Amino acid sequence: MTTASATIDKNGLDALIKALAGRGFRVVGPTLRDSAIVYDDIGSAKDLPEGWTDEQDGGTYRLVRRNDEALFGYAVGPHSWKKFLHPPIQSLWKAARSGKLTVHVEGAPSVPEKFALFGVRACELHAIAIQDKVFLHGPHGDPHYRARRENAFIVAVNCSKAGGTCFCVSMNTGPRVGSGFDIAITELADRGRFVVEAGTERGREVLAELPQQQASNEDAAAAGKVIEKTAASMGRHMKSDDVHRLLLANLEHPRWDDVAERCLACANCTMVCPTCFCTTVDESTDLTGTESSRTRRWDSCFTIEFSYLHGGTVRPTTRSRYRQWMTHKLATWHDQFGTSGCVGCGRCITWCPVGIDITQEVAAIRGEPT
Amino acid sequence: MARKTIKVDYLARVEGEGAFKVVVRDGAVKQAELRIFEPPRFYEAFLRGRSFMEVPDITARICGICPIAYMMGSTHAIEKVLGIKLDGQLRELRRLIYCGEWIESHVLHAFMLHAPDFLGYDSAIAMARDHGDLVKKALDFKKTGNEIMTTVGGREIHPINVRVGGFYRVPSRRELAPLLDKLKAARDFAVEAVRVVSKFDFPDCERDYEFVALRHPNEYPLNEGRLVSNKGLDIPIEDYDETFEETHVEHSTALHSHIRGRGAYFTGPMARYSLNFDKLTPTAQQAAREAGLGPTCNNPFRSIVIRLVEALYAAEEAIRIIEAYEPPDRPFVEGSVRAGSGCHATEAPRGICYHRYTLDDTGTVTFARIAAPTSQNQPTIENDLTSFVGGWLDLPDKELQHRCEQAIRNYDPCISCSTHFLKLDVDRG
Amino acid sequence: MGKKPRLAVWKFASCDGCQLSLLDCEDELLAVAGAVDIAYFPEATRGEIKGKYDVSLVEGSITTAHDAERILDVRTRSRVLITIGACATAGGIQALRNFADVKEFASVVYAHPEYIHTLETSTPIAAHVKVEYELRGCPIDKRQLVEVISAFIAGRRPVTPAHSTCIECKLKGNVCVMVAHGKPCLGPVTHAGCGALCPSYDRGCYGCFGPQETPNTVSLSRQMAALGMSEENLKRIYSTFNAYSEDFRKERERHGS
Amino acid sequence: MVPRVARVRRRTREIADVSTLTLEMEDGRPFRYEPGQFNMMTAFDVGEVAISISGDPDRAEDGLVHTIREVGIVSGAVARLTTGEAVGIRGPYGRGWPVDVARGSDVVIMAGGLGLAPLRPLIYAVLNARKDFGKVVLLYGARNPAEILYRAELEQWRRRLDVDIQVTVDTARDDWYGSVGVVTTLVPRATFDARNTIAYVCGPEIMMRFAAAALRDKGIQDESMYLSMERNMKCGIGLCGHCQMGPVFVCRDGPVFRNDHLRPLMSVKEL
Ligand SMILES: Cc1cc2nc3c(=O)[nH]c(=O)nc-3n(C[C@H](O)[C@H](O)[C@H](O)COP(=O)(O)OP(=O)(O)OC[C@H]3O[C@@H](n4cnc5c(N)ncnc54)[C@H](O)[C@@H]3O)c2cc1C
Ligand code: SF4
Ligand code: SF4
Ligand code: SF4
Repeated sequence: MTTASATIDKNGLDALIKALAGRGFRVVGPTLRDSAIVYDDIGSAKDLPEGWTDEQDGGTYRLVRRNDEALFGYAVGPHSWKKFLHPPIQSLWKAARSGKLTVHVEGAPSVPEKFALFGVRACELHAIAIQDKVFLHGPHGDPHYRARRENAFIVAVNCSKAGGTCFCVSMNTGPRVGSGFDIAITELADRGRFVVEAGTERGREVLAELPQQQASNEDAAAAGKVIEKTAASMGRHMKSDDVHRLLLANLEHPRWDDVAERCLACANCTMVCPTCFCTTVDESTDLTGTESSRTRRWDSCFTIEFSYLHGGTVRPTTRSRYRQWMTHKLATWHDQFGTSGCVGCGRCITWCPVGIDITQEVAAIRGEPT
Repeated sequence: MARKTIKVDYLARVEGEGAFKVVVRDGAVKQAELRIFEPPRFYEAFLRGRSFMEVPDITARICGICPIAYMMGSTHAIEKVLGIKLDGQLRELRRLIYCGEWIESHVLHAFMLHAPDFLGYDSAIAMARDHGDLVKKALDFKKTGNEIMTTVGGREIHPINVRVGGFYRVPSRRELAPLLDKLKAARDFAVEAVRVVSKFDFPDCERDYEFVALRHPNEYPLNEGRLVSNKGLDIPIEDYDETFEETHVEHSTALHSHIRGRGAYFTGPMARYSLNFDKLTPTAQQAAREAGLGPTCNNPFRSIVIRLVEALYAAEEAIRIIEAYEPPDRPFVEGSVRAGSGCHATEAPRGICYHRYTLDDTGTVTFARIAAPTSQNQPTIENDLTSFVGGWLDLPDKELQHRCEQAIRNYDPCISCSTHFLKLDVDRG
Repeated sequence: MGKKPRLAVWKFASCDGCQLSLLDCEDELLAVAGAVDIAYFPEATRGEIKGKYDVSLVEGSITTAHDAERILDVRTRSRVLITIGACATAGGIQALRNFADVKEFASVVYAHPEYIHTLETSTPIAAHVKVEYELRGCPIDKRQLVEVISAFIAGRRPVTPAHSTCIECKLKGNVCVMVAHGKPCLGPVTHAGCGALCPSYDRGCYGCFGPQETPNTVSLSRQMAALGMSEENLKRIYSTFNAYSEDFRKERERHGS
Repeated sequence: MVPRVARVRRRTREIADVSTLTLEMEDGRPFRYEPGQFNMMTAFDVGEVAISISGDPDRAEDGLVHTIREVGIVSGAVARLTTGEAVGIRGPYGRGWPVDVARGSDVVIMAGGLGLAPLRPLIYAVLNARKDFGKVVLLYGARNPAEILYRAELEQWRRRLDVDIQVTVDTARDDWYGSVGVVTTLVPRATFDARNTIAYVCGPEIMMRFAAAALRDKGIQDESMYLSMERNMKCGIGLCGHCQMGPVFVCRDGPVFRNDHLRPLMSVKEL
């Protein structure tokens, strides 16, 4: 559902952030930190990375100045929104013990923070939709995810620049935002304006409060152009239509050995991936033996413990662990959740310390020259 | 007469491992030896061939109790080679992190190691059963020192944020701010702590020491100053090697230092205090006076009071630095790598810690020398003990041993930097 | 729970930092002392309970013949022996002697090397006796120390994962210093535990927790070389506090002797 | 994700390192489940592990029954719980043994070692409705006579005469009069109508591989065989990712799988 669009300027954008904060949302969005664009609390449009962009490639990310004042002129960075909706550490329950026989267990409350996710890209909307399938649509849901997710307000942004490792076009996930947002923004950097549209009723309500103008046909056309240009400049490509069959038919391909020689089994790819959802649990106890608790923490299929069974681990080699990761993302995810587990955001390529590139690995297995 | 060696228990609550041997002949103490067994670790040897950038991280590992001292000594010495001199907020941040270490180390020694002696407990933990509130507050004080180190340095033991030229990352005002309230509470406790320990039962004892410490025109010395003594010494740090000499004695893996041609000297809190009383903050001076200390102090048994006066000073100094803090524009200053030799001394909690390095034109260390405070003090400790033990010879061995232990603890001998257990050997001939 | 377990703390060649970590647990120290009998801990108490201990924390490496004997005694007196820190677990920085001539080392430091009695090598505790559990780090992380003690009391497995430091770094939300700043970092091959400290302070990890469970140092070195690290510095970066751990030792050797 | 509290009503030592706990839910209500399902059991302070339910599904009011081998810290803590102690229960989870598919057919049940525990609810279910099934064969292999689980019950069943019970051990001393050899050696001798048989197999993975092969040799199709898998599990409900085996989550899609689905997965090394 979209409505006739309007345009707002930077003040309007600032008003949007404040309107959301005023509605009790914790507004989180792109901001500069440690020479990267991360997702963190933002209080006003000033906190956005004005005039910055990024250069990304396998294993490298550099911020560079743009020659304009664009607020959204960069691709996705090291963080994804899962850090808010599916946080790295989640308390599950506490148990109080009095004596040996009495234990009282109390579930961690799912009092959710109300997040307004500001600046969500098309691939990221897809990633959120994928995590929804995992955490909401299976036989057992995750109450903590549900609470945060149901409250979240989403301000999406159409990408005006493809990153060096982006391949959403190949994965049919972008760069145009389709659905799943409350408000969508397209930045017309050269005109200092943003074309905005509402995707939901509450989005419409919020937009109505902002100082705005009717979008001219010209602005609307320019917004379309921005997206087209982005689509035409993807940093990476991957033929994805047959990848399920391709990978599952090549589980013993020599390329897995080749990648194992390079892969550090460091798990960065899984940590940065917006769809990776695996977790483990930690038991903790106090020194007096009266309280214990269980906490959930992001885990990765690259660790030895991940597949540990008494007497040994199912995937002792990096070869089998990398294969698990990649085949899960691109193939078995379809079997499990009816969708790809990869949205083509390119994070795993950029943030792999040694630049292992999922698109190249697929190409190599396909037998294409890499 | 047959040789009779009385072996007494281990000495605990000193950091490091050593033993104490007393040779008695004809009812008089002939010799007292502080034996340091800490296995040699050969830092000065394996520092050769390392890059200057690695030195602070490596030297930190000389001692887990005062890593900052080794990091400060080595960074400053190397900076002299590279032509770096820090000023402004970077210099202040270095003082701040050192204040953290002083607090941690002094409070650890005063309350965890030393106070139990005066109050008649085996340990601070045992002491906590009767003096719970005091121990808890002391732990909080110590923790505040540690928190300075973790905030500025990343962690309390072997901080990771100190580098040649400054820091890897400087804290924001927001990161330092939470320390202020804690430091203010710590300062208030420190005033009380000085008062509490000043009431301990101290033997009368006046020793004639040559105190050696750094002295700086504008501040209580931490990282900078000239080497001065109460007997006329006043030299730049560069003259250290000419003025002091280290000898190697058979009974110890720590080297012994002397002032050339003069003999033993004494460095550490008592020396610093006696040579720099005028540079303490008014609150610290007043706390010292109320504790019955003059501007100098020659009674080693009172060193515990001085440590806490210094901890009080460090808390106030930290407050001052944090209140005035503005993050510098860059976390470190880059120097130019060149061949050369540089030395420096700083005031570790236990006294002067001297470093000298020679680098080649690639910044590789070709020579390293480090003089830890405990080895500088060892001859003085032995002299003192020789004198004390003489008066205690009639005591039963168990009592004698306990006295010796307590006396040794006056010096807070961090034996791991030179060198743990102190085994007492009394050879009564 | 019955009788309180008896804890002993032992020191071999080391800087005292790891056992000091226990005294640095200001918030938990009294609770620890309530939960266990601190039966032997010379750095903190002159009280000593003789006999056997339920758990011994051992700091330091074996560098003298005397210590090689002493560790055997510690073992026979301990039900569970936990090594704490890089010295006890990998030989420590002093294990650099294992790649050098100790006599020459002694002559550099001491005027009378003949007074110095030391072994040619600095070796981890596990090279001498059976070790139930190893706590990594130079120094250990005090939260991990409390975790190990709490886990021991509760009879559970301590949560001290052996995966890469990168996972902790990402859990924290750090920006990768290698990818975003081009700084060489040992995080990908280093055992977790410190909470990714160095990268949180804008520097690369230098590996003070030793190798992770499946370190691929060869691939990482290749990348660090691409970032401009010289062979000499590659050798140095593996030659610190865990230089004598098998994985780092081998990688060290690949970069010249 | 939050366990319910149950209490140990009875603990029976089965064999050296295996105990059976009978539990009572704190709310007093019977715990209903399907044969082959499992629970996530928490030993408070220690941790949580996946454990199959080993009781009689038709007698849930008699308590919730689990049989546990002490292999490590958590399983050890669970197995050593004593009467009255609290234990955390999440479940029942997973897809268990399909019983209905075997009505009207012969039933072959093959168990190796502790694999008999997850199969016991199935055995009860079949015996409780004995006339619905054709021949019922139980082939059971243990490492040695001392390792034979549920010995008394096996004797009881043997006396019923309407089940064929064969037990073998890998190794034995002279005082063992039964058969010696791995469990697959029992297959050729067992009598059932291979074209109309449903087989249920549980045991170590390697045992199940050989068992399936032996049953296939005997003419049973993979489509008629069900195996129960084990994988590392942290949640039991398809959220933690640990139990993946290619396209399946063992906790959610299994642990019991029909072998025509499972075999291709089992044949990939380190999947
Ligand atoms: C569906 C299912 C049903 C099971 N039913 C039973 C049963 O009825 N009786 C029984 O005794 N055992 C059963 N197991 C195996 C039992 O879960 C393991 O023996 C137990 O997890 C070992 O944990 P530990 O901590 O004692 O051992 P450790 O070897 O110390 O294991 C460490 C951790 O690895 C994981 N792990 C290790 N082995 C296994 C395993 N085989 N399966 C899953 N996770 C494992 C656990 O998270 C465990 O806490 C079952 C496993 C599964 C998956
Ligand atoms: S697999 Fe890589 S490209 Fe795909 S969604 Fe995950 S991080 Fe992005
Ligand atoms: S693919 Fe890259 S990021 Fe992922 S585990 Fe391997 S080395 Fe680490
Ligand atoms: S990041 Fe690496 S070097 Fe730094 S503290 Fe952690 S393990 Fe040690």
